[in-house]
Amino acid sequence: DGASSNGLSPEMIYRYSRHLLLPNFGVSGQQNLLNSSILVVGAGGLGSPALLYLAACGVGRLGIVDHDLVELNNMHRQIIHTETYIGQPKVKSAASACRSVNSSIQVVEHQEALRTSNALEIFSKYPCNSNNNMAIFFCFNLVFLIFLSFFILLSILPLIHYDHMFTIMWILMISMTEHFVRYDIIVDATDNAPTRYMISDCCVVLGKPLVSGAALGLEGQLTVYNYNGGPCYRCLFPTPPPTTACQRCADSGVLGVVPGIIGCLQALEAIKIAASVGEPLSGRMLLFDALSARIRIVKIRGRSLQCEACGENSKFTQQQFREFDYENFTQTPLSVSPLKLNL
Amino acid sequence: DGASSNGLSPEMIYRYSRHLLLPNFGVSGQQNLLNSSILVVGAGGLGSPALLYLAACGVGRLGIVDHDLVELNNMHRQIIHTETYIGQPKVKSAASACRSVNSSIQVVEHQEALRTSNALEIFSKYPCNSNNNMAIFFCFNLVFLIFLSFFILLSILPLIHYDHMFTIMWILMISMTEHFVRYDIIVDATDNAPTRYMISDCCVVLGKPLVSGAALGLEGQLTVYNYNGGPCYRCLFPTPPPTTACQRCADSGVLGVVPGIIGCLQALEAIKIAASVGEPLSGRMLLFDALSARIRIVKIRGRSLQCEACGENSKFTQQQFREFDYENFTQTPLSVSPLKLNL
Amino acid sequence: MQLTLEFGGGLELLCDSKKIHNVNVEQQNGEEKLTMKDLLSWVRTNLIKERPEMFMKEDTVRPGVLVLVNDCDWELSGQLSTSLEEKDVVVFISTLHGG
Amino acid sequence: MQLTLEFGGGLELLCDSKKIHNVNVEQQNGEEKLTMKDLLSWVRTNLIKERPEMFMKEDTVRPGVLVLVNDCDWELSGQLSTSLEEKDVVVFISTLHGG
Ligand SMILES: [Zn+2]
Ligand SMILES: [Zn+2]
Repeated sequence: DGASSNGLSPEMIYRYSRHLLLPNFGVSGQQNLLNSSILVVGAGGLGSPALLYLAACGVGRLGIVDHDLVELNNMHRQIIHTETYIGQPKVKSAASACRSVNSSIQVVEHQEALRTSNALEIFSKYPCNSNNNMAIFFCFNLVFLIFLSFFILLSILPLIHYDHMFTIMWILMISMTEHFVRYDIIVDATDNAPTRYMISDCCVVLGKPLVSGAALGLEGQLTVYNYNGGPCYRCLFPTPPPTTACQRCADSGVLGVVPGIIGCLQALEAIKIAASVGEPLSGRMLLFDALSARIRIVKIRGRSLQCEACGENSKFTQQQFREFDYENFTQTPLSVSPLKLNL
Repeated sequence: DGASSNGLSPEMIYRYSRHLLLPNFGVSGQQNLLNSSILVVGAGGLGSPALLYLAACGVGRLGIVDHDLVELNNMHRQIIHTETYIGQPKVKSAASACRSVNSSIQVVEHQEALRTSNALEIFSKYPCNSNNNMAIFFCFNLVFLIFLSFFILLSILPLIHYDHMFTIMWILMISMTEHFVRYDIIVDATDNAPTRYMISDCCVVLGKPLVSGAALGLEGQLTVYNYNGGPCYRCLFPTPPPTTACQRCADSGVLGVVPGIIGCLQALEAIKIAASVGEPLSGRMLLFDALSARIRIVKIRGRSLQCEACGENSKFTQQQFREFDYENFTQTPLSVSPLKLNL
Repeated sequence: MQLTLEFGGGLELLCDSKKIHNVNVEQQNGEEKLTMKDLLSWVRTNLIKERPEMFMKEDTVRPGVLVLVNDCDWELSGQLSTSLEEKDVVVFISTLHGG
Repeated sequence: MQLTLEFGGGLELLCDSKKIHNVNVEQQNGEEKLTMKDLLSWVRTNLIKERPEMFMKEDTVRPGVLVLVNDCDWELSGQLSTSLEEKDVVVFISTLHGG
């Protein structure tokens, strides 16, 4: 299919030439990106730029989770959506934009609210019951692969030594598991406290790094959780804040470009982890103040031994995750309708 | 037309509600934005996010200057363009994206390379000889306005006192001049040294603030020039660097999301100036290192009395600007074709 | 003792919407060193103008507030027992959840 | 004297692609203070491995290089005559033109 020795097709070499030229990134960085899979939870203010840049840079598989519809009052900051998509699902609008920027990557739509009942499956497994065409196509692929594997195995059976049997079967199993293991990296681009706890816990349970961004008013925050022995969200915030301290953009407002900046920085951190370049923002937190144009990057605590999610004696299992009541824990609903604005 | 007492239509109130809710921005900030006009020079890596966020936030008139065509090797970072626009002018593609995000603002296309021969006109005056439909429409508008003004003036002539005549004529003249004065703020999103000197000088000659961003490899830089008595580009860099120090993204590569972050920050600075909120990044420079996730905001020199462009004894006039040879000054062409990549 | 105190993430609303406060905090009871515990009670008395429960809970900051002494999480320097020095910068920032 | 030197905007390529250098610079000729002029010649001798003309021109940095002493443009502290102190951070950064 015209792939050259470095595994990149001529079209890819042309498309990603500015990345390939980079001494600190190069062919290996791009190959890592193309082999990676990243899930962005939330296609709103943070998700818009994060998704566009992740699609453009060549992440192999890009997933989008959102249950909302595009509204006119999103348009001031959610630049991935166009006016023609008003009233339609954000996931559909965002996926279409990602594909129009880069048709060579796989974009997966998860048009549903993230809940404890589906988070583990969305983050880690291939949902064969998805109503997504691409998903069905991949399931077919998978069944085909299993059949092919057995056929090959049977045909070469007389030729191989008994000891090698297990190695071959193991390799086949791993290659098949690849189709099930869903996302390497999770990007939290959501807008409320219970979802943030839920995403972090799910990442801890599944051992996935989490790129977490937040923006409100004229400020933004960014860090990487659960990466390489670093802290998780609960290590920093073991007790949820009072509900009065959990303002949302819909209630308190946000300058559109502030989540834009944080979302771009989230894409950068996810790219660095996926491509294995540079030092991700783990154990550090970026604090952004738009009005005064001041940015602090501060050192934060490491993993807490007492953490209920990731601590030494923690037994936070998949089963416990499924049963945890995040709305009750934070005294905040996972999703609510915005307040009406009276001017 | 349904406008409420604050001058915002119900649709605007709904669209910009998250801005209106912001205590430090509010109705006055949004009105300032709606009345402002911003020109972005370059619809590439920096211009893509800058334009999308400026369009989305409600800048009244948004201009785009670029002479390039969309290429596949732009797509890894120039997220405003879609694959369907490959081979078409960047200005057309970018303008279409801006309009699809916000159809209620005026987007002006300048499909030409910025030169000393056209920069003053593009930055400051309305080009009635433009081949742009919107421009022709506005010229019609203008002629109509002038006729209307005279008609009104004549009809109310017997009713008014002679002393008020001048006041009324002055108001009419100001309102007509508004149609000629083009852009309040210039955003430099270009990619080479001679253009950067040219844009800065033009801003000095016309007294306009300049939001300047740059990105290369895994680094970015940002500052505001010629704002409120602050330095211009030549105050910082009176002598051009050797041509060997002027690498371009096409030659040295760039990680796509790095200009994304700088472009968003450029939009933010332009918005702050346009809306008259916060402290713009004048006299300070932001230095961004993507690999290590480090950001410095440093204090830079003020306006130089000896500056050849903005200094006390400088007589850099419009005429001199027109005749200045920027290519010779920097020993670099204003635009060149990129090197071919061999892997 | 000259200190720079910064409030962010909405906490500035509790002290006249002012983010940066250059303050002079005197050690009480003739004690030699000033700890974060002393500073917290000083802030509560002198800077917090409304809703103190949005800043403190019992004798420490409320859940969801990060405290940074010279750009470093106070968990790393001993939380309430962190002792402060001349010209230290202390940041109180509420975590954001929006997007 | 312990100093932190940082190179950016491509200047790091002149010194083994290493951006941050923690160095110990000794004052020469028994002089008491170290100036930026001394540091520049020290850097040129000890750190710059190739193309010194990309770093210096005559006795100062080449056009297009910003020099920052403790996050402050050296134009504000006296350029070559700026005197350095223990633990100062000096940044040399080449201006970028790309986009
Ligand atoms: Zn933890
Ligand atoms: Zn100047």
